[in-house]
Amino acid sequence: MDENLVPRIVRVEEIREETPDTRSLKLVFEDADFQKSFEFRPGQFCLISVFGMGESTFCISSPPGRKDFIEVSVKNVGKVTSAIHDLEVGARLGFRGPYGNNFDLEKMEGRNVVFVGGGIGLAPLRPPIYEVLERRDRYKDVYIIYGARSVLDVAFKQDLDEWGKRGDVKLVTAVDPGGEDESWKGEVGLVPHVLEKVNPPPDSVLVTCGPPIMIKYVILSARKMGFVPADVITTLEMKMKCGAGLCGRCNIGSKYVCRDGPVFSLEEVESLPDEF
Amino acid sequence: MVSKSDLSSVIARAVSAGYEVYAPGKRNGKVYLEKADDGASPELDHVITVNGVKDILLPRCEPLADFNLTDVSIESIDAPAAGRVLLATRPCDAASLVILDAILLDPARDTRYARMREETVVVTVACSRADAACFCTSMGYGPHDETGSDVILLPAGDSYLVRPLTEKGKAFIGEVGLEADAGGEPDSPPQLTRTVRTEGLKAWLDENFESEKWRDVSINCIGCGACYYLCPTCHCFDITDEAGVARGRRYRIWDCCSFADFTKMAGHQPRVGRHARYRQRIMHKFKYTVDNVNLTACVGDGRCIRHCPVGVDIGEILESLPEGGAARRGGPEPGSREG
Amino acid sequence: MASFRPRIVAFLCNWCSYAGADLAGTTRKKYRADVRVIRVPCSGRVDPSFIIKAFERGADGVIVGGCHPGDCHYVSGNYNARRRFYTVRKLLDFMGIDSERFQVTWCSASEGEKWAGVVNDVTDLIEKLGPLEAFKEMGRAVLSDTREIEGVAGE
Amino acid sequence: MQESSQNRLREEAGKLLSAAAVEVVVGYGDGHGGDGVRPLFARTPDEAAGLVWNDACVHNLATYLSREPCRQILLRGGKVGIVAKGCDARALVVLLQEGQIARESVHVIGMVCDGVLDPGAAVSGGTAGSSGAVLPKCRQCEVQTPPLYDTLVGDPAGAAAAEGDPLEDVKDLQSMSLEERWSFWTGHLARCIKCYACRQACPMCYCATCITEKSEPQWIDKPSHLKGALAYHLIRAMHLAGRCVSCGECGRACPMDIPVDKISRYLAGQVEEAFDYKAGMDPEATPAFRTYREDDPEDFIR
Repeated sequence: MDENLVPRIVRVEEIREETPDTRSLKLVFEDADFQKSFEFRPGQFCLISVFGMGESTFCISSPPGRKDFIEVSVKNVGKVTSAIHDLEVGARLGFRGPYGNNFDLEKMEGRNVVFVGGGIGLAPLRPPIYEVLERRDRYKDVYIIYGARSVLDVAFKQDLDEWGKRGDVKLVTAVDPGGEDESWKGEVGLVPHVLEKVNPPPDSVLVTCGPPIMIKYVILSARKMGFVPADVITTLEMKMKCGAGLCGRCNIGSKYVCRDGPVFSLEEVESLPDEF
Repeated sequence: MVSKSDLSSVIARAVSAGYEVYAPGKRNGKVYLEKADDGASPELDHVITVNGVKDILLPRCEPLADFNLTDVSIESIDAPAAGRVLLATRPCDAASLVILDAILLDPARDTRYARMREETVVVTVACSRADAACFCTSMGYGPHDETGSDVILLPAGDSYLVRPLTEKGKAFIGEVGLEADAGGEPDSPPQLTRTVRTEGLKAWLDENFESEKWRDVSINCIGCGACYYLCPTCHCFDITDEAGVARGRRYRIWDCCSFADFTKMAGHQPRVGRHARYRQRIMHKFKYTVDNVNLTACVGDGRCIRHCPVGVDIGEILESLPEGGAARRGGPEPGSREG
Repeated sequence: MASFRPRIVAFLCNWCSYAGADLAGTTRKKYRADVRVIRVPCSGRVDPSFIIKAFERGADGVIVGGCHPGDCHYVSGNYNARRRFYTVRKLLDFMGIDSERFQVTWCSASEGEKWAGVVNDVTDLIEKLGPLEAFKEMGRAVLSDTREIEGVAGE
Repeated sequence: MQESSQNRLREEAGKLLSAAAVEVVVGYGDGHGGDGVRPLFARTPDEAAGLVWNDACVHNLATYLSREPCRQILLRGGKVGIVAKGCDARALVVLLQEGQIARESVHVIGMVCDGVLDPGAAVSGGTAGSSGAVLPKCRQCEVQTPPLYDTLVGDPAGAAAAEGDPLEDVKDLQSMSLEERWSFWTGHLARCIKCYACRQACPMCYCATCITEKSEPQWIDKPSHLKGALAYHLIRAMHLAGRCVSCGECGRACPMDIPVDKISRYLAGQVEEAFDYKAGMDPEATPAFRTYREDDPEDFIR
């Protein structure tokens, strides 16, 4: 835990509007030495403060290898996030973290990896994707299946473009039925259906994040396709305040999402009581 | 030996030795653990204070940092480092600190609590009296239990036998001019009228997250936080900001699973219904904390029973859940400690 | 306390008092400048929470300006509000806060002069009462913390 | 007297439940090992036999109508039986006026009551109506016979109100100086831990989302420092003005013994004096703050 639960100051270096309600912020610690030494693992999260408004939880979505900045993506849903949406470049925020566990990428080595993301849910998948692509030779086939509600809601377009250009990634993008326009060249369909259509081999590791309802149906599809629960990995979200398993609100059963998660395998999730 | 009437001079000596002293004091007919000035004489005849020791070490409203909103800078507010003594606290309250330590100091470390805790001497006055709500013996403690205390004062007639239990305690009694009593026969501890059987409780909780019983046992609960906030082991908190135009402050404040907004996020509420929130309370105390740190988060102080406005009785509820496993007490087994 | 400049918040009805205050300005009436005006659609819009919040955030006085009885743009907003304002004053008094810190005036769009007079009178009055230490003092957090917090309440 | 009322109560509740006229009867049952009483939810005629009626029946059960499980029963069109003293029935009247319950969805078992004991006062020996041990609200009670009921238990003619001024403790405060009142309240509110027992015990506090939970904007600072506590209690008092039926449950529920009920009882008295309105007496009456008179007090207006 950070000393006294007090954040460090970061500066908003760049703002990228991803979709009408989501923006990504590139953040740099004011303390340049700390920035250089700052490390996080893919899957970990942080707490961002807008001073006087409060703190909110975000996954860190930048490449873990980049030492010069960190990035978070923020959907405008509440008090803190709407304050973040009012910010301009140069604004100063508070940062606490990193917290939580991470995707075990070493364990996935030598296997096919299927990333399934929906909407802003691609944000937590970016660090593991970057890491896997950085060490591409250690993995077999890499699939990235990404869906958004509509063309307008497609986030992280730069990344999708880059991944699409690589010959060693099977990228499939989709929008929900009705969300397409004339320019849309990707799939039209719900993410779980698209996953089934792409039909990656069930001995792959599947890593998914998105809206809870999407995760639920991706899991159903994965089971139907023959994936084993230990190989289906997701990241959970609960209301958090401290980030360190102390404040007592993010537990699902005996597990604290901030400390024991946020990354859980389906096998672990199934052992938890249904309260998330 | 120290006579009961001499405890006020112990307060005075502790104050002049630079300690912040907290002792039971009476207000409007009720006894609270509160800051005692030089010259205060502690209440000793009460059963237990309304507030628990967490009111001091995990304060209900603790400033964390000040913000300057103009140039956006933070000034951290450190937890007070001055030594403090909790004087004449009860054995159950002292035991609650062992549970809080297990939860808040390892593996994650609540640095603020840690600092406060390190600088705190716990001087317990063993109980001469128990009321109908007390059930410490059922949780593995007792009216003369030493768990969590640095010094225990055992009633013997009009005096107390002074038993230092830790190095900290020994140093403290030296500073305030008390002498340790190696021998002496304390008064026999009071008999508790209430026993709460917890055999099989943990096993039942392990299997019964989904049970209709949760609705039954929580039916009277009106969803306030009285039992949570008076409980010496409930430790959940919230972090909240206050801001003016140019300056703001961040606080850590008590929070509790009884309130709907405890787990409510923008657009998602994972814990729906009062029964689910009451279940969290029982599960947290009697299962989750046992799973995580191998302790039951209850010391049987009975505050939740005494102060519930609608008569919710955790003892009855615990017995009504399962049939038949004993509570996991904190600290060394009684009598196993030297001193 | 010679340097005390009261901080007064005024909630003014869009249809009358706000226009009255405007008129006081355009006709260059001289009056005390310690009032911060918040325009509301009707004095009936002023929830007692607004008044309490203003005090809590550092106001030393609060004024509500509404239309004269019978003149409400919405027929009876001011009549309904009057009952609430009466009760707020009683409550403040019962809690030990001087109810004179909360003032109500009926002031029409043509009463620029009256508005200026009310502001001057209320400012004098609040100056005499001094700062509302109530909330400010209380901002110094409980327990061991004795730090000043007036910055949170003020500017 | 109490015993015959208790038998009648059990009988009536039993009848309602066996005829399935109501799904549950919210009443009083024995407390901890027979010591005192606490709310009881009787769902079967057998359970109705456990209902009790005595001078320890302080709780205002009307608060349960807006909470689980009664809320759910009422929402799906079911019917709830509720045991109500006069003051509790006044709360039911307000709930009716405010559209929180439908008249036909509650069966009110009205209890003729000659006062309940103050759980805060020494319980030994005192019986209702005879000493200072009754709650202040029971002094000169005007609603010993509830203003609203479907079944009445007890003899209206036999009830005798306790002597004394129900607002005596409030008047003591009024006679203090402003400064004394300030230090009285700050002394008490310094203890407020914001457990919201006062709010939860209050039958009038039925909002699905309380203003304390609203964060955009943050109307009331969340911390329980004095500033946050005072803002909470002031705003709550205004939310209850003209609605409070002076049942005193907020004060009784407070684990820190803050006499919050004095605030609401004082304002109820002021509302009655100025606007000639007493909450919860008549379901047809227009609530004080939903109407006005042209000649309402206005001497405070500039």
